[in-house]
Amino acid sequence: MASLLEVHDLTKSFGGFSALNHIDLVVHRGERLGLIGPNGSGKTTLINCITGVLRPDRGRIYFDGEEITSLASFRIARAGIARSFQIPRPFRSMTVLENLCIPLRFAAAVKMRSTELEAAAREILELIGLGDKATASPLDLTQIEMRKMELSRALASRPRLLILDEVMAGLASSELDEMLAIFHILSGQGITIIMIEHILRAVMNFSQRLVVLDAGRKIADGSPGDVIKNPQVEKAYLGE
Amino acid sequence: MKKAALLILAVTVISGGLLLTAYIENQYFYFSTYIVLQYIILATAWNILGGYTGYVNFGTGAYFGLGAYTAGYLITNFNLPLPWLIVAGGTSSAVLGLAIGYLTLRLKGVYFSIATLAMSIVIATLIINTPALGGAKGMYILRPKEVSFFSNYMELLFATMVIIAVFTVALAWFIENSWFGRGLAAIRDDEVAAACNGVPVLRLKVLSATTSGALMGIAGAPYPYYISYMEPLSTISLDMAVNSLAMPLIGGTGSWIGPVLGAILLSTTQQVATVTISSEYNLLIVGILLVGFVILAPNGLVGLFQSLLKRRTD
Amino acid sequence: MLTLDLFVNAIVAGILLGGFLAAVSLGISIVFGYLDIVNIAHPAFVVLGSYAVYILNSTFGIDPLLAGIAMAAPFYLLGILIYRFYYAFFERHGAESLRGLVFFFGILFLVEVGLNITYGVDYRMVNAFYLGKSIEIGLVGIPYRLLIPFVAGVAMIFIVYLYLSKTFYGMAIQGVAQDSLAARLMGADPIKIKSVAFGMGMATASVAGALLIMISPIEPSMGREYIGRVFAIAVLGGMGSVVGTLVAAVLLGIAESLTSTFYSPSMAPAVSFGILLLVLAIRPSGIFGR
Amino acid sequence: HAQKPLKIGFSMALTGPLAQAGKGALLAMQIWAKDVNDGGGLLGRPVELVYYDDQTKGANVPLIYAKLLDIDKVDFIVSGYGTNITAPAMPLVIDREMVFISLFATAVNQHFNYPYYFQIMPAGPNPVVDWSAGFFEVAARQNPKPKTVALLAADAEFAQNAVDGARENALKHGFEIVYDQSYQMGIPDFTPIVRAIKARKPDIVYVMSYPPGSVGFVRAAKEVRLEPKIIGGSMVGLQYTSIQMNLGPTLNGIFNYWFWAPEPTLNFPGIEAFLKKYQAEAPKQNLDPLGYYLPPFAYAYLQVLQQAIEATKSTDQKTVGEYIRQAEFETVVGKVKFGPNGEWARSRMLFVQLQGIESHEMVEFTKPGKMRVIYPEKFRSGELIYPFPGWQ
Amino acid sequence: MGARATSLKTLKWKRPTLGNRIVVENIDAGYGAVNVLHGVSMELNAGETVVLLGTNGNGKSTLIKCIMGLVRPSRGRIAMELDGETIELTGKRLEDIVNYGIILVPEGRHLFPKLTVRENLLMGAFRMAARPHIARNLEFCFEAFPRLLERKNQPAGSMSGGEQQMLALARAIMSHPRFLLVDEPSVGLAPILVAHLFEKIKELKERRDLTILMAEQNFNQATKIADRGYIIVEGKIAFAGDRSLLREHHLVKKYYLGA
Ligand SMILES: Nc1ncnc2c1ncn2[C@@H]1O[C@H](COP(=O)(O)OP(=O)(O)OP(=O)(O)O)[C@@H](O)[C@H]1O
Ligand SMILES: Nc1ncnc2c1ncn2[C@@H]1O[C@H](COP(=O)(O)OP(=O)(O)OP(=O)(O)O)[C@@H](O)[C@H]1O
Ligand SMILES: [Mg+2]
Ligand SMILES: [Mg+2]
Repeated sequence: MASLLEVHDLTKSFGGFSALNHIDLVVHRGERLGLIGPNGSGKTTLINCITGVLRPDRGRIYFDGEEITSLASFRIARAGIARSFQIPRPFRSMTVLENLCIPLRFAAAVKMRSTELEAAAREILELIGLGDKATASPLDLTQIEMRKMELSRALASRPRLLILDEVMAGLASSELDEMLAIFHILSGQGITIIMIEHILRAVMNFSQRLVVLDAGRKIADGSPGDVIKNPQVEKAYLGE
Repeated sequence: MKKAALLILAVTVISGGLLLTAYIENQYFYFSTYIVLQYIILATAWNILGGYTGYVNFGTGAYFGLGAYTAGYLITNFNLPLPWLIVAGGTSSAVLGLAIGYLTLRLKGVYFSIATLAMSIVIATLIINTPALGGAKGMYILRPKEVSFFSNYMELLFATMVIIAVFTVALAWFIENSWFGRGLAAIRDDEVAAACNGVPVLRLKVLSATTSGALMGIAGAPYPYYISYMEPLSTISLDMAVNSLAMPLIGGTGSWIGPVLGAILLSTTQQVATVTISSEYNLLIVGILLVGFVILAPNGLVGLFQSLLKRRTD
Repeated sequence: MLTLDLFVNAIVAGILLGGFLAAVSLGISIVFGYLDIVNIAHPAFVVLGSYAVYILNSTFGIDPLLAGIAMAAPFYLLGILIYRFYYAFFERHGAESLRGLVFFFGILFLVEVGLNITYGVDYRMVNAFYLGKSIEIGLVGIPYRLLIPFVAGVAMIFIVYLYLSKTFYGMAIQGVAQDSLAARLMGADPIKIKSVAFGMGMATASVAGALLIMISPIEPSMGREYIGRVFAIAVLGGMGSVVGTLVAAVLLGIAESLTSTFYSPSMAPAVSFGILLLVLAIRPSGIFGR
Repeated sequence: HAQKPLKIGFSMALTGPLAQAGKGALLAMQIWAKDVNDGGGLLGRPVELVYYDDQTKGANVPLIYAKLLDIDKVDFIVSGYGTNITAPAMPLVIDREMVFISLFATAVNQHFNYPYYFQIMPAGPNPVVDWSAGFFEVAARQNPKPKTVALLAADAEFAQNAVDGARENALKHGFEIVYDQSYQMGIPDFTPIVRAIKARKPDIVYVMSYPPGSVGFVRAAKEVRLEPKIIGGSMVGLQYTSIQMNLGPTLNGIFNYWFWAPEPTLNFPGIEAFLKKYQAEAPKQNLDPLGYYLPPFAYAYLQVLQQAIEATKSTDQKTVGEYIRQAEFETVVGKVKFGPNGEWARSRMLFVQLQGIESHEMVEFTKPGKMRVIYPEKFRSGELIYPFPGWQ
Repeated sequence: MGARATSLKTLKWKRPTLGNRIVVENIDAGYGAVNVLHGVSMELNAGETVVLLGTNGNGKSTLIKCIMGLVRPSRGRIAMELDGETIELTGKRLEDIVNYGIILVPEGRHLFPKLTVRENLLMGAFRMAARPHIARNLEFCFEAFPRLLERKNQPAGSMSGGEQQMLALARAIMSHPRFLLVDEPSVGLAPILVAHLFEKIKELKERRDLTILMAEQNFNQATKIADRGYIIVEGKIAFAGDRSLLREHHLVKKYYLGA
């Protein structure tokens, strides 16, 4: 498998506190990668660095062979990396549907008429199960619906690499299964997915490989079965 | 369809404006509409950055003043014709818009607003200390004696302002209905999310700031001929900054028509008050008007009309 | 002409002026910094305070500073009234704070017109036995006209700082605009809290008004001269930091004083607002901004 | 039967920064109108003043005059107060060939060269230079002769013009300029500036400032003990009663330009009667209670118009304009004759030294002997106390 | 830490409870024209822990918001019995309800983003009744979530998602609740913390005779401490019963224990 995303020696600190410590990470083309770690271990920070929201202190990031370190976020998005926000960041003045049109037009850069664009957006909403909220304002969504909108919006940029930051938080077990099925379909379409999630069942079901962060360091990287038995991971993440 | 209707509207306004100059002799008409048109341009220009992009600019006076002073300088030193003044005034303010765009667009919210305020004070101070621009003593601008096509120079200025205003409003309409405008709306709502969804945030912001600045400079370019005597403190005034912000807010920031309505309403009232009430009560009226409108039409006049229409159809 | 004597005096004058400017800006710091209410009329209220002080001083001969402090109570109530009005017509409908700006600009006009109609546009000044005198400490001469505003300004900031950081109500004032639902979840009534904060901001206007009229003559529209400055100071200090406000005001005071003494007084505003731009370019959220 | 009124139109600063002066001027003009109408009107027609508040904003001026001329159809126009307000009216005035008498605009006609422009402030044919000529002439006469001058001017139109003239006059009399700076309007404190001036040890301090600045400067100068041989110049505001009452004895020794004072040498015909009417009304409107500064001139510039209309028995602009160009007028501010550029043919700037002020009471300033005219010789009513005795 | 924990445990700060409870009777509620809850009744008795179950969008949060006065029911009533006295909650303002000691940890956290962690916690003790207990509650919070102590001077807005969730809960504890309403306490928390969290809630409850209502999707963890539960389906109570019955219910099996 060829690598799609490579992260070398990524380091980031806030004031005196170091949130990421020399992280190396490779994500292969078409892979389903689970990224876990205790709260505050730096998962979201890592994603922020990859997507250009934060500027890393040191280290390099390559996507599809090209260096993207510190590139403007919109270029990274256009290159094919989409992410959801753990704490949702909707465009508040737009409807849910219009929220999706932005990445369709700007990141996926599809040349379509607005009607076609809207149809494409609607299709994504139906897939995620937000179809009936298409014309609602994001302000009227529940937290969970908001996360689903985040997911839909990420999908709308037609990414090659999709990074999901806890989009399933708060779902009941049956809903998890529906969601996971969708991710498997996406993965089947060739989209590489990094999933950050604290719901172990979902992560185990989904991931081909598991990477664990703790206190800004990578402490494990391997097959889910192995990683989960790793005593360090058990101590830092699983408890029990 | 709608596009065609608007195009016809624009052409009608322009040709109507030109026709008027053949019939109306009364100079008061031209002087007072000049100011209204000037505010239509300024309010619309402000709204491109302030309304569409969400960056509240307190520096209207500086952009306007820079355009006016550029024109004034070119008139007194090179006696350039009006179209060139407009190009030059627009360009210099566009450059200022660009510079401020880069410098301050990393500033958010109030920090941006105050930076623009600071900028306009710095620019006023620099003009005060520049003898070539007349400094604090001011600058006299004599109108050309001869005008072709029009019977009076003021008519020419009026016609020019009609054309600029229509152009400005058309540009605002275009921005609003294009992907540029939608990108700006995304930026206004959430910059980080916009960037992560592929919106070239910095580029659009700078473009928006530049466009807005250029239009304000263009509005300022004919001003030296209107006023004949310019001095920095009254040319770069806070009044202008607040007016150009109050007008879109009163009219409605969401669409191109809002600033136009707000500008017409507010500047007409101010002028009518000037020649009718003409005392302290003048300010009282303007004060009450400002307070009253933001209270009565919380979503601007456009919002008010919309909700009235809705009520009727319901 | 750089002499030690001039230099030291310029610094001292700058610091003194800074204390006064901080007092004038304090209300903005509270109301704009914490409540996100763009009270552009604050300087006009400061002038209103000056008039109140002027009346008390010229009719009863009350010391201007005492008059300013005495008027703080009615100003506090006036503040509460204005906030309630603002709340009823703006905040309640979730209107953006920008619309409030237009509202307060209207209020600014109304205050000016009110003063104009009642007192005319003549310049007003106050008398007190200490005005016009100064103390000499070595090289430094300190006029009481500046010293008293400085001391009063700093004291006022210190009190407000203590209140904001050490009391629950103060903390609630700091938090309420960030998430008013959050405040309610703590059992704090946002309207009440904002009323108190707005009232406080207004009360500082009365004291600042006393300081203003001690320093220079006033007329109804004089507040406009201060709009740019006070917002610049509040922002330079970092929104919602009263200590920052003092530091920023002193910084600008010193910058203007040094420019006036050693370069050109005419460039003083360009220098101080240039500093503001520079600081913002380096620290986009001001000196003490969070 | 009643004649059609003769309308005189103008804009006036009734709000904004110059409103205090503007309102005083308006009152004087209304007194003039009443006087004229009580005397049977002009050419048998009652006069009517048509005016609008320009809010001290030049941008309002063109449209106000357009309204006056095209809608109100006034017979004559005069200017509002100051350069900023006068200049923007000029294109229209010239276009319509109107007679235009202006109230305290500085050197406007230098740019327009319009034959029917006249200006009532007695600055003289070369206003910029003539304004301060007297001050420096007096200074040069003193013994021991002062050697150095400090110039400080506000960053605004009038002061900047004045400082150009002051510079020229200072050099003409052989003074050395050791300090020459401007300050921006609205600064709250002058101590750093005053200290910088003091450090240059000038013999003369010549200040061109507006009212708040004048007060700020005087207070700071007193606190810092800036005590040169001559201090004063062109401080606007020291002539205002409210400021005089506040500063009181602090004013003693200041040598400043003046327009009118209750000195015996300035007892022009009609001035006393005018001031009486003015002072009866002023307190009701919160105006300057004494009104020595601008109001007599606002009365006088209409007197000029009145006398020209009466003499020519005409309302034709050209006829009236030509008459004003050559005639001499007897007004409450003395004899007025205009030169070719519409300014006074000869400067009559007064320089007075404030002397013997003992209290903060208003009566103090109504008595002769407190504002001694030192210059010009023709109106002299006292001697310069030299050097400046120091602050009290 | 261990030593301190035990010393704390001996130090109970209970207050007398005379059958304090909250009763919801037959309410309808919704947003605008959309009705979300249809004739919902439930009760919350002193000292018990009740869990609300149901999949996304069925009205759990809406029910909690109704109790807090954030959503006004269009029908039915909500009342609280406090020390033998009945207090109508319907129509009361949120602030007043909070002052009765009913404290909510809302979905979406609603922290003060620019205040520090410490300041957020202190704000929790804004209501008068909580002030005397600040020191003890603060100690409990820092002991339960040491991360908060580590970061006590960090602005809340820059904390990680999970850390913010801890803070939201801790802040509610600072309010010294009688009734604690928590909307999805475990959202965004790592497994190690989820277990820890429920332990802490349990501990708090035991020490303080706290009454707890929570909406929670982590069925296994929630039922470790819950005494009873309701299942809400499409705005109606589909089932109410105690822990053991809940486990057996077919809806639970379908939603939570499937596969
Ligand atoms: N702007 C900031 N300033 C200071 N500290 C920060 C900032 N942003 C993040 N941190 C800290 O960095 C650490 C890593 O945060 P991050 O959001 O990456 O965690 P995470 O692994 O995503 O956790 P969670 O699972 O809770 O979402 C946290 O301890 C957080 O408090
Ligand atoms: N502010 C609102 N305006 C309009 N509709 C709303 C609003 N809040 C919630 N809803 C709708 O009400 C319904 C019930 O929402 P509620 O938040 O009570 O569900 P929930 O059971 O808590 O689900 P979740 O598991 O998503 O938290 C949903 O369909 C939601 O879309
Ligand atoms: Mg995270
Ligand atoms: Mg919910």
